[in-house]
Amino acid sequence: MPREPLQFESRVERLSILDEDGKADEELVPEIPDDLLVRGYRTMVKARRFDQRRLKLQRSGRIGTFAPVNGQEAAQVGTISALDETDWFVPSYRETAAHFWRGTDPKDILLYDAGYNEGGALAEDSRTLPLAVPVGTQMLHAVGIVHAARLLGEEEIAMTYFGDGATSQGDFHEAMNFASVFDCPVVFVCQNNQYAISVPRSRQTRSETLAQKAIAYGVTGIQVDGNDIFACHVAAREAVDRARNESRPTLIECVTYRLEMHTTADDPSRYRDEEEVAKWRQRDPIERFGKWLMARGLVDDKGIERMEEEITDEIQAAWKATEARIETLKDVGPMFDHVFAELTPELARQRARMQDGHSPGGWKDG
Amino acid sequence: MPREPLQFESRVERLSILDEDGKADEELVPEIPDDLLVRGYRTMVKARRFDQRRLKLQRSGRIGTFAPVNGQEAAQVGTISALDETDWFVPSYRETAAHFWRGTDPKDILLYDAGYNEGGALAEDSRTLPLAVPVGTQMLHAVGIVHAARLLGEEEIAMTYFGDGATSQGDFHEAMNFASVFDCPVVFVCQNNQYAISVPRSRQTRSETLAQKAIAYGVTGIQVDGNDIFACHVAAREAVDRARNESRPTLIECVTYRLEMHTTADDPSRYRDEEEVAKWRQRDPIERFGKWLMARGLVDDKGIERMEEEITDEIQAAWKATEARIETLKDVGPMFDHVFAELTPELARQRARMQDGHSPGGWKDG
Amino acid sequence: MAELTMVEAINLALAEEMRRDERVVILGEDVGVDGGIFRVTKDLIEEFGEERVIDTPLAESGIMGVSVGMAMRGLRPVPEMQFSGFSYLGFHQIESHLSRMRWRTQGGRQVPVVVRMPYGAGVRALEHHSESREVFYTHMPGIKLVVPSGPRAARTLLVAAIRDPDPVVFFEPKALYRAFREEVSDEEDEPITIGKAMIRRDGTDLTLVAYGAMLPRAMEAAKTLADGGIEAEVIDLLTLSPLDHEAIAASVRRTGRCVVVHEAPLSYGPGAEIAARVMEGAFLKLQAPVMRVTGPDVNVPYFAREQLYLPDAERIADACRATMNY
Amino acid sequence: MAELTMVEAINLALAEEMRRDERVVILGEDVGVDGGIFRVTKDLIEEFGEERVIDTPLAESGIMGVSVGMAMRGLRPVPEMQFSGFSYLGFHQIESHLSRMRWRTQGGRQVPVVVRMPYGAGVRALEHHSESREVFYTHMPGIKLVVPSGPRAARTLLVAAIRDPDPVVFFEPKALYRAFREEVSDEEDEPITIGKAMIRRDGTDLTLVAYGAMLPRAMEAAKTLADGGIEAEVIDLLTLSPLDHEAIAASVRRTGRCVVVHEAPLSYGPGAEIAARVMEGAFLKLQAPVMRVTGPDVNVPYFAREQLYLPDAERIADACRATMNY
Ligand SMILES: Cc1ncc(C[n+]2csc(CCOP(=O)(O)OP(=O)(O)O)c2C)c(N)n1
Ligand SMILES: Cc1ncc(C[n+]2csc(CCOP(=O)(O)OP(=O)(O)O)c2C)c(N)n1
Ligand SMILES: [Mg+2]
Ligand SMILES: [Mg+2]
Repeated sequence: MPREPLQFESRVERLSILDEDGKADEELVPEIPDDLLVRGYRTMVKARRFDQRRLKLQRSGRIGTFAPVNGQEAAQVGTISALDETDWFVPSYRETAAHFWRGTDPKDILLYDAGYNEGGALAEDSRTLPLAVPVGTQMLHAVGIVHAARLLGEEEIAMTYFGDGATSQGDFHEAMNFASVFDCPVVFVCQNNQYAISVPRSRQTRSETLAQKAIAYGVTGIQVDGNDIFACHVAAREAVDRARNESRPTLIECVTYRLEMHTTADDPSRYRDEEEVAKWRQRDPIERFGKWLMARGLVDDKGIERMEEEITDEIQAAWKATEARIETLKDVGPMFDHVFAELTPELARQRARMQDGHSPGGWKDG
Repeated sequence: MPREPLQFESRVERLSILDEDGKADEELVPEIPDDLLVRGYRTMVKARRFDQRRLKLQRSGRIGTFAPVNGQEAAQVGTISALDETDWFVPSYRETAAHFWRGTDPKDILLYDAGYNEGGALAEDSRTLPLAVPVGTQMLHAVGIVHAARLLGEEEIAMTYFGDGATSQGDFHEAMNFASVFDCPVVFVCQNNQYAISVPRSRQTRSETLAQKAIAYGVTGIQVDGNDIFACHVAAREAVDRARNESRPTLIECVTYRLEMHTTADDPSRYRDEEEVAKWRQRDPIERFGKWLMARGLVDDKGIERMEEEITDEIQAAWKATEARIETLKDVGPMFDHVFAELTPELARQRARMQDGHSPGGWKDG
Repeated sequence: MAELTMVEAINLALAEEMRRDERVVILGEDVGVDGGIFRVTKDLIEEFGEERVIDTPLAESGIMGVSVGMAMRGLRPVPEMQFSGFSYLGFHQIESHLSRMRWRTQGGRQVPVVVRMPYGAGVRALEHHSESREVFYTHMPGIKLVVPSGPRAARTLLVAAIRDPDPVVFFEPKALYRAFREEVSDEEDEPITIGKAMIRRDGTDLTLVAYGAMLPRAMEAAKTLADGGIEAEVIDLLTLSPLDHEAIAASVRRTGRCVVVHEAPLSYGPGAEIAARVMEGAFLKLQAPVMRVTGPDVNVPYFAREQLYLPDAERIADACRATMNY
Repeated sequence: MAELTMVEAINLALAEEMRRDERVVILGEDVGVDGGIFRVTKDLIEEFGEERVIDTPLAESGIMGVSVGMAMRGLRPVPEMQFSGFSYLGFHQIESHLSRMRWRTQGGRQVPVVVRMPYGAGVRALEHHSESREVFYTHMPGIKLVVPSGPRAARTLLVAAIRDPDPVVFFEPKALYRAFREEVSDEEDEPITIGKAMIRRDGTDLTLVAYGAMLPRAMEAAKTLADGGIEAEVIDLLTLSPLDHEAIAASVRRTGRCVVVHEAPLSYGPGAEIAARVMEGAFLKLQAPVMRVTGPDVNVPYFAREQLYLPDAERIADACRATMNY
């Protein structure tokens, strides 16, 4: 046959389970123990409250800029909760909700936000990676990590997060390709929140969906309602199973929305109108999950009130502790820490000079 | 519906017209004037003979390393011949046959091969770009060129060439995405010659085809028998029409084979066996096209003999001219030419010092 | 004319050049509808349309590669790298193509691209947003690199860069974006050309070399020093590549002493070249080794410590006094 | 032990370290089945298998990014960039992650990656294959950069680099790959450590600093000079970052004169830092400004003129004589 359709795997599905009113297609709701369901909800609420508090701290100059998660809590908690503790979490910079699920201490985040490198400290045995600021560059690390783990005889998988804008970067392409060629168990979670700062999804790429980009690599892709914690979780579980059983990557597109500014330095009114935002507020991931939990009797108004109070206290305590810590961190010296495993003689010389109030350069007489 | 297949354009075709025995599906053979058919054939033969001559020149130290086209003549001539002269040819480093079709002078190629920057000189009004050595990086230039042309009110399209290996580079991804987002009339011609130096296509990427990578960008993709000049030409014409009429890009995968070494520095016996090569020799693009032309009465043995003689003479004359030119190019000065539009005072100083036999540095007394 | 901030002055230069020359186009992340995250390209899309003020996908290599192509087809693209710390994703397009296309084609292709990028610390930003790695571009043959030190210089240098037939990397000291205003007059009044340094303060005792966001700090140090009886001549480099080493050396031949200031790390930093050139051009007059007042050999720390990292007037004055006392 | 070429010495070091330490893996384009386009990784895939000698897709950023990930999971990857001129496609992974991961995580993550890359001119190669841009990496905090000058140094430096807990960029002077053989003894015999320069020839009149492929040329120049009665002390840097400036300055304090050689372009090149450090460390003993013998500020011309571009023994000797006569 001289002209025929090429044969290749091109099926990509879309999944949604929990609708905007909190009604679920119960057949598809995954089996999750009640306490985990509530923990998921609490994590989402905590992430949102944390942002609200941080916004105030930022506006009053106590911390610097940060990227709010508001609106994307389901996409994060739904997916990360499919991961084991021994698996790897490879975030970008907006994954506060996922961080909280993984146990990242709010104190560390606040210290980082306040401009101290010490806030980025990671325990050697933690399986969380630091924030990655250069967009799209961290997915390759996830690939390297699991590939290394396999060579070391360990079965670990990695889940890596990035935005719609990040899919335009060459590194996204290289990471997907490496993961597929090397059969790496990586779950690529794209939080398509419709914007890369001011650039809307429609101007970022012309493919009808982001999920279909998986086809370019012979990888399984799936699109989910990213404000639907169940759809996110089911897709993530399937991806985790595929990773563990077949050692194959998956690309999950979570269709969601950033309800707040890109970062505190951004004014979204310059590029989108309130109407659009209002439409998406209707689809709030926390509200709909809350309704479902209420209907199931897993939370009630009083319980939520108590939860909110606990969270407020927890965040307040974290900030107090951070403030106290900051008082101890005024020296110029730590700037030189951890550049290398051991300070080189030249760095030691520069540090000494700066500690004496001089510039790091300068000479020594002959 | 909670779980459904996503809708997007995923059809990619495969096209072949002229088989290994020189038999064509005549219904699909494109309309091409006889003289152009013969010109195409002659270009293919000339490219192959040129390589053979260059190989000798290289082995005897007269020129440096180069990348033979042997085996890929149909993929190049079939596609480039769909382009108008006012369109842009954006090559990588192996497109000798396409260059010859476009009128590049063998003397320039030989001068370049002999290690002289002067061989890379381009006329300001030519619409051919220079060789691009860093794999995968030139496609973005094609996108920029046609996008600029449109802003200037001109309808120009660009055809850019690259290999299977190049599809792994981030720049390929970014170029495809930009071309699609900006509706750029670019024809992306991937010569899948099965190897990136020693790395076989199967280890370069896991997608079943390279053509399907177009889906990631909402771009039309097509795969053709790359040793079949008609299939290559038809696909290229369709792509050119799409570019001109719809201002949309196309990705063409030409499935072909590099019959020779990667470059003269390479020894392919290290990574592939003769059997495989022999199998592909059966599919030689020149032979099958020659058979078809013969059967049509467009060439005959005597005509081919004459053609071969002409080509030999032409190449010989080009080399003689190149040798003569080289004699005139011994100075250190040209190294400083064209770094900037005007030589900076510092570069003028450095040139003067080097012309006097000194190092470019050095001081001036105070 | 009005008193403008540097952001406004750059915006003005862009608008003027776009009006003057249809071939000038802007492209980058958030440069259009948003007007740039620092508002440098504010309102330009309204005046010039989205064909000439192009919001691109998020891909630095793409932006640089497309700019190279556009320039070869006759435009004068002014791409923005949102921060110099992200220009490395497009580094190979700059090194392998932008810097060499004219040379590779023996003049057959021109690539008059001006790559704008904010650099430097001091605005309480995140990691990668405070870099000062001008050497990556000054050590690249075929690239010119300029750094304005105030609104007026920004305006005239940018105009010169856009009119230059060759690629220019335009480093914008983001700490100065809104730090002060200056009367921005017609470009004719400002004789700044690429490749020329300017003496910003006359002095006889010592030559103080700075540029970008360090210039105001050097000026401040000079004032302090003057109170102590030391008259520093302050040179504003403006262009780092090609370097106006003769202007520096000429000054040092008069003063006999030299201190160089930059926020880039010390080792293999721009100060090394300046020191080497001063030694070459003023050796017999040099009373003390050239002192470099720079960032240390570490990345810019997160913002709580960035001011500790940055050279300040005090450290500069300290270095000048040490040089005087050598 | 045998007389080895530099290619063989590097191959030996890789094999030995892979035998010694299971965590050492190699990855890159054509490093496996092909054994590397320069045969540096020859036969390693046979001994260590394709799990530890990994042929990757053609993507430098991918190779670097995956290496960073592998290192964080406890391996010691030795990625190869096929030529330093292509490392720019992975530049942002090196700058933004490899060089900073330890620092960013306050020691929580280690990235002991050795990035091997052939650099330099002299093998009649195509454009981008003859680069010498070590400054891009020496000016990067968190990165060490070493350059061997012969088979023996290559072996011991590579062993040291692989055992180093931090990222090392390993520049291989490809012009020396097969230029000469050396007896390569057990590493214990070779006291080369990262960060230390070596005196390759004693001398009293002048200090000649070189590294990599320029070292043999500097030695040749020293021999010529000796015939004319000038005794040059030749220092082989071996490590460019961190620079052993004290060793250089100590020598110059004895000789009073210094000439630096490199093939990188002059401006903002490595010689600038060396000159600045010499001035700082030996100012009062300096009899002449430090002279830099380097490539000019252009890209390496295509190979017919590459030897004209490169510093040779004659130009080096010429510079030394000028320095003596200052
Ligand atoms: C390489 C790089 N370029 C530019 C930026 C500046 N920047 C930060 S976030 C962002 C948009 C990212 O969009 P997306 O990937 O959709 O993620 P989102 O912020 O929406 O979560 C940009 C342009 C950056 N951090 N890194
Ligand atoms: C960025 C970059 N990396 C590595 C190389 C070295 N190199 C030259 S050609 C080549 C393989 C290219 O394979 P492919 O794209 O399939 O094209 P082909 O040579 O088969 O035509 C490699 C790795 C290069 N030139 N550029
Ligand atoms: Mg987004
Ligand atoms: Mg190929």
